[in-house]
Amino acid sequence: MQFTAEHEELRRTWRTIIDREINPHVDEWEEAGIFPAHELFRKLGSAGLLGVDKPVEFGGAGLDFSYAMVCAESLGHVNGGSIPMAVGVQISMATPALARFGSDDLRREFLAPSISGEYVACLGVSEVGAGSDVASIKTTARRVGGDYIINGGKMWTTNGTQADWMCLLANTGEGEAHRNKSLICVPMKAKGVQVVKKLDKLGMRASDTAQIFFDDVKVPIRNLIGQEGMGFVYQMKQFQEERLWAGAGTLQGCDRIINATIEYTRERKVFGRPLLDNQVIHFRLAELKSEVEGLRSLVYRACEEYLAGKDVTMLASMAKLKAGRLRREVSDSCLQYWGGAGYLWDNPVGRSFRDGRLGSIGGGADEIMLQIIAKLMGTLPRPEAK
Amino acid sequence: MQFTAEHEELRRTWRTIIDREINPHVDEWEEAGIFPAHELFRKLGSAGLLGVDKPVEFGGAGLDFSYAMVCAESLGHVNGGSIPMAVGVQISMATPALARFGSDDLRREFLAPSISGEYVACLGVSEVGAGSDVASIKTTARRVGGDYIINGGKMWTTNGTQADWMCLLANTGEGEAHRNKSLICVPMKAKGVQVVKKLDKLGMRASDTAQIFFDDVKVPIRNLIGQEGMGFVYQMKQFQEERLWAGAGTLQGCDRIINATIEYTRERKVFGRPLLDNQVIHFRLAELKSEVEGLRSLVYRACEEYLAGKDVTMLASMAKLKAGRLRREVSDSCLQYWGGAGYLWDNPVGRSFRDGRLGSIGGGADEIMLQIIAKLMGTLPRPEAK
Amino acid sequence: MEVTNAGSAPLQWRTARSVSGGQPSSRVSSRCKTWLRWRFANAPLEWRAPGNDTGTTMQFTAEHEQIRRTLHSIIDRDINPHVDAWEEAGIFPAHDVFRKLGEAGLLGIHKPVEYGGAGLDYSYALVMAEELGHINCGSVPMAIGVQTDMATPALARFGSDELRREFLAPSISGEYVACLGVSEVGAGSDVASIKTTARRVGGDYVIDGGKMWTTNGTQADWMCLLANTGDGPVHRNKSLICLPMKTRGVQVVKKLDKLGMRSSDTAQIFFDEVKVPVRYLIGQEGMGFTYQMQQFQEERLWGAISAVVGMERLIDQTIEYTRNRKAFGRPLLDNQVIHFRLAELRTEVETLRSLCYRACEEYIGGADVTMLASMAKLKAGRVVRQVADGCLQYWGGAGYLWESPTARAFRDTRLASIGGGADEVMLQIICKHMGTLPRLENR
Amino acid sequence: MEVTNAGSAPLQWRTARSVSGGQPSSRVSSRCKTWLRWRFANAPLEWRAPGNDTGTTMQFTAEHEQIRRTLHSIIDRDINPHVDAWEEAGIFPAHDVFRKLGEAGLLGIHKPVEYGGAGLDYSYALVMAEELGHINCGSVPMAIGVQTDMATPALARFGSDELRREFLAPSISGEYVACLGVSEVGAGSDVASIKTTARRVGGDYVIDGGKMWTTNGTQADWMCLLANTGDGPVHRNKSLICLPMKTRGVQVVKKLDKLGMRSSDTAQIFFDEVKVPVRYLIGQEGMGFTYQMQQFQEERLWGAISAVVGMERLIDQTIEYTRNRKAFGRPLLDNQVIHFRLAELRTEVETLRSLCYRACEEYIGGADVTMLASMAKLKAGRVVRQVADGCLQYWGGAGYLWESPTARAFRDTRLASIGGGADEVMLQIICKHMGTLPRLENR
Repeated sequence: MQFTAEHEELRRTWRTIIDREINPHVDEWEEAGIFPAHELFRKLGSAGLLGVDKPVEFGGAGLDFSYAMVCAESLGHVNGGSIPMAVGVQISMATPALARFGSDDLRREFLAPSISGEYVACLGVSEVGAGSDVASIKTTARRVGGDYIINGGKMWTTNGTQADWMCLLANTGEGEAHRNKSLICVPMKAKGVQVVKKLDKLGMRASDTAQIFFDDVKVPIRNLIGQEGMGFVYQMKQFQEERLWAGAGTLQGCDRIINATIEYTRERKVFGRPLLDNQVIHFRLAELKSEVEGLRSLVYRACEEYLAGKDVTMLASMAKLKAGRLRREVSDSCLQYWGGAGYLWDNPVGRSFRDGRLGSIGGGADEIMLQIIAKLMGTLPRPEAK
Repeated sequence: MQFTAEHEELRRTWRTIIDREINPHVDEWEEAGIFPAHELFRKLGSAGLLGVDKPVEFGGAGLDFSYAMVCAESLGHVNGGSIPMAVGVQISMATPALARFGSDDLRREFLAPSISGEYVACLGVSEVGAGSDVASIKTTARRVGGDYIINGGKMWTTNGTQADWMCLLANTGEGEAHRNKSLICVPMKAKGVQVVKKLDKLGMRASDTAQIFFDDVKVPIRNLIGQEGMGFVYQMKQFQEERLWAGAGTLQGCDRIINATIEYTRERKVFGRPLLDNQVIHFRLAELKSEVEGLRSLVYRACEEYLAGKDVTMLASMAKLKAGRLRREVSDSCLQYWGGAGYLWDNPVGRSFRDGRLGSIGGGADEIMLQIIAKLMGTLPRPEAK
Repeated sequence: MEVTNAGSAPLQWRTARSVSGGQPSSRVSSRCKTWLRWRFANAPLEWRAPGNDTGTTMQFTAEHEQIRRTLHSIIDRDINPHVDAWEEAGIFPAHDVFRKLGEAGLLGIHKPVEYGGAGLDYSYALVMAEELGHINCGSVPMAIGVQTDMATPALARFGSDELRREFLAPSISGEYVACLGVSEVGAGSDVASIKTTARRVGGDYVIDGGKMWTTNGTQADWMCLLANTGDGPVHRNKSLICLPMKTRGVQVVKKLDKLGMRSSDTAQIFFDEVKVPVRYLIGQEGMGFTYQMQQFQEERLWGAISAVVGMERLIDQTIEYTRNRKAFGRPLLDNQVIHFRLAELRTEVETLRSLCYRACEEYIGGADVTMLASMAKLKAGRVVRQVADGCLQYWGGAGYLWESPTARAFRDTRLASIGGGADEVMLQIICKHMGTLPRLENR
Repeated sequence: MEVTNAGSAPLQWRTARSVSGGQPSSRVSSRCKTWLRWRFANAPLEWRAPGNDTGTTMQFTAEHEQIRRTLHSIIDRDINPHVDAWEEAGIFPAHDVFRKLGEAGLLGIHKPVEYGGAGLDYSYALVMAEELGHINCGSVPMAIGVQTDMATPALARFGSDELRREFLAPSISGEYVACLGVSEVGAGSDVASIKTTARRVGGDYVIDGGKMWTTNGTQADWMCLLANTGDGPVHRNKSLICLPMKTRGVQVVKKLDKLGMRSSDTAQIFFDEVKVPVRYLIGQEGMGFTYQMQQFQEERLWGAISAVVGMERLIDQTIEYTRNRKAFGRPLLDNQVIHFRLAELRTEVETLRSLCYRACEEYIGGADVTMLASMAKLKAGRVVRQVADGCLQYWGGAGYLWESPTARAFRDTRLASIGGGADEVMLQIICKHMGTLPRLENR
């Protein structure tokens, strides 16, 4: 991975905007259980940060995915996981399929304002009975005249109470589970869309996560992204970027926690000397840092291969798996050395402990990643390999 | 676990005999790939050490199982895993079923000389195609007149090249796999018994492990232990003691390795101070010692409940599982602190590393223990639960 | 001993069991039995004499079972239905709850009979601690533990009769809530370095300084305070003092907002020329550090055993959840990685339980169990985190919801490796006992 | 930078890729290409110009592939068929094997062209190290690694022309076997504390002392020796010297009997008034420690990358074994704990590989990669043990047999966390770079 001056510029821009517009407010947003997505996204949009890898025609910068990855990495500087996750949904989870396969009309209507920050996007894949098992979703979109009539519901929807539109995955046919789904842009103000509740979560407390119901929601057929029946395939591709994002998004957060812990334990004296001088502490931090650099190398390598046009499903899944595991290990280990202070509610490491726990669950649990890797290694038994 | 003066006496006796008759010879036995089982067992027999929990009528001491457990624990003082394993086969693996269910005649013929040390016993359960999956063994013993005619073969037989008799598990009928097996005392000199080869193993190098074939081997029907068709059930009970033995047998070996490592790292100076003064080293050793004491408590508790007449399959399986895992962890971690010296062939920690690796494989691999525990927790899926 | 002589040893052993074994370990004095009968008179009676004991220790008697049952019924009726509300409120009504426990005789199980206790041995206290795991959170058990095993053991053991009547008896009856004042802002694990002082002025101690991380701190009636009463070496200049929290100059500055243990009030407290009479001193002046170290021994054992049942329940709940939850067309539980992992976790839990039982036996037998208790505390801290984290994983998003039992366990258990002496402090103690701590650190 | 200005930044970025990317990283000079063509003339030609490079680094070229193929064919023909016999014998014929590798140009990949090397960049050496994992044991790759990346880098970089002609050229051609003399009985990880001395007497160095753990020690023609040539501070009083092993006074005392790496001869060596001419000094006197530290950088990277392919192969063999092996009526591999565990291990292997590639890129780019190389070495030591231990488990008894690949891997890989700087030394280096090592230790 050879980073250019432009990559560095992008990092600096993120850092400045995070220091000025995000970090000073995170505590209050955490307290409120939500953050002002429109207000913040508009600022990010003006700074050109929401469309670095999106087509120039719709307000993006038209750069390659390595720049999106730098965005993910840079967001680790935010003191908490909620905002990076919300931004990640906007940049690399709800919009890649639209950007790649959507019609110009559709992209003008939904993509352009999502890049400018006027619109907040959310992703509608998970359901109550179908979290990791995407193929088994139950929401349907039937064609009636020029419309889709949507019924069902979505669960675990990040940005769900504030979003202007959803990139919805729904069954548009009866066929085989991998060929009967489509991605559809659904305006969240459409009649019949009910945001039932904001979920109260262990962590990611500044992020609004919603359960949503669809009751005969009508959207025009032109809101279909790409081809009907291709939704599962598009979503799998979209997941590839989501996973790389998850891998990259973990790096700087881990660095931040490790560095904060070094700083804290250097100041903190116990038995008359800095805590950090305990060999178990500085060795353990060295071990964790080594793991972070390992993950960073894996993410960079996957990104390079992705840019070179290769299918990186395996490397991306490995990065996601390792990222989930590592974030937990880093948070848990570092918290230990803060003692009681780490256990206080607003402590950054304590927050990382709560927020980071989602890493092994959201966006495909560790076990799903293992299943994918096993499948690509050719070791998954037939009956399980749907 | 309240140990009596008699338990302590037993420990002392073992320690004396190990220091005098075993440890001085282990290196040469390791080199030779075998140890003189008859010679050694006769010494142990004269000291009354081979039948502490066996019936008084056949030369045993008639004590309860806690004394056998003390034997297992005491054997950890031996510098290597081969001899403890060989003795364990004699005391707690090949003879418990015979002692409990065998006829008086049979016990006079095979048990009494095994207690006196005149005979060496081996256990014939594992086969080439059936290691952990005992129910699927293929060796048969057909009744022809007053004899059983035995065909098939056994694998991984400890003491196999020196044994006088084998406690053989064979299919004596066609029925359901758990009710068609019997345990039979087979004299190893019987015609048709071929000890094909001594297996060359990663560790346990002073122990002879054999592959054995049976070609129309005839033994009289009175060599049957207990009832025909009950072999699987007897063997499962015998396994219970084997597992407790494995748990107890790990304890003092781990202590020995930890203590040797403390001693070595205290003497050894690096960067001008004892290696042991490195916090990562003394903390790590403390952690390991804590795990050993945890295992010890588990073994003692299981033993108490076993003495109280309870079914301790679950606790015994847990002890075996934990013992296998822990021995590996202790050996591997301690070896690290010996540096190059630990990597030398005759180093006790290096030997523990090779020998101890068998703990998670032999006598039911870790995965089998997990399966048993899962079954007893009621969490094993039906199709797997044969 | 000669090996040749060993041959005759079996003769001795043959009768060993009949001599040494088989004796009932009748730990319950007849007076206590009467007390128990009276206390538990209204509970369903399935009474049997403890003489049925098989002689192996840690064989639980009917009295142990009685304690379990009594505690369960209080938990089911008076605690668990309210836990969610208390967690939301960030506090639980300690006086209400403790009065109920006190009436049932559960706050003084191994405290002297003279002050309302049951005078039973530690195994009964252990059973109590273990069963607290049935409470649906970590905060309430912790608060009860402070009352029974952290703030009161020294008073019960070394306090004057007068002092015990004044502070211990109402803490056993549940009228008073106690808290422990050891940790300070600059001295968490390093107890010897506390800064709070209690100077003798006439017949009073005048106390200045402050305490941190004080569980029950906003509700407590009195604190078992550790303070420097002299200038000597740090291990001999400290004393334990009973400090009524309503005394002038005691300021409860704030309730700390914590990652977990949300229904437990944890306070920071300041002392500004707080005066208490010298007779509030527990035992001898200058012995505070020593008493506290002893008191820690019970705290640690309590901390370890109190984790066990909660873990078991979480594993059971996870089994139930994953059995009902289908993914890819079959119960989640049928995934081998899940049922195997749960088997591993259960193995760790049983190992921890065994270690606690063994430490308890030895403690009752009069042994110094500092090392075993520290090991148990260390292991508990490690295992609860593994269990909470491991179980949460299999609940997926549902486990991440704020009020799910896994999320609560994940928050609450994280304290186990920090509070009451962090893992690293336990390691240091174990090293000391193993003789492996370098001189420099070995003070 | 002002946030308000940031809005215009995208304009710049839009063309970024076309400016910065897309340049072929043509690392192979034309002279080298000629050399490669000549060297590999008899290998099947699937040649293409390196200009096809996409510009992202660590994109392998046809030349890299050529090296892989050449090495594979030597391994398949001249090494693997004999490994079992060599393991049994406790030694392998280093001269025979090295001559074959030398003839194929594989012992001097990134060594100067003037002495028979190929003058390629480190990525080619990395490929070579990686592919050594195809050898069915750890000993032979280690011996080759000593020859190419441990005993010769300092000589190649700092040695005089004369010295390089005398020792480097025949080491590249495979005529000479080299060994490295750094570790001593009392100084394994603590290099600064070695005791061997080389005193100047007239035009000679007179060497006394001894070396331990010397790989290739019984067969080597010369040793790259680290010795104290002065009395100054420990980091400035050492020198590297080329020492012919046949010199009078060099005694190879014994071949060490090791847990693993059984076909590698590891020796203890003594020096008794060994005389070598002063011109055998590598570079400057007193710079030995510094040179050796640099040399260690390549050793570490070599140690890390050389572990990768062996692990991959072991995982693949385990997949094959468990696919064919049935238990409870189905392939062992179908156990979810097995295929998931293998997926975890594979993830760790890919992570390690990525870390090595990244370190290599940065090294080629001129960066100091001490920290990344130390991390890679540390991680490699950890991961190989996990992989060997994890795979062995699923082979059951068969994996425990002496000659099974898992048993050999289990024995051989255990050295990875010890040799070439133990894990703890790596941690210390990383701590130093992180600025977290306490002053006291930070020398």
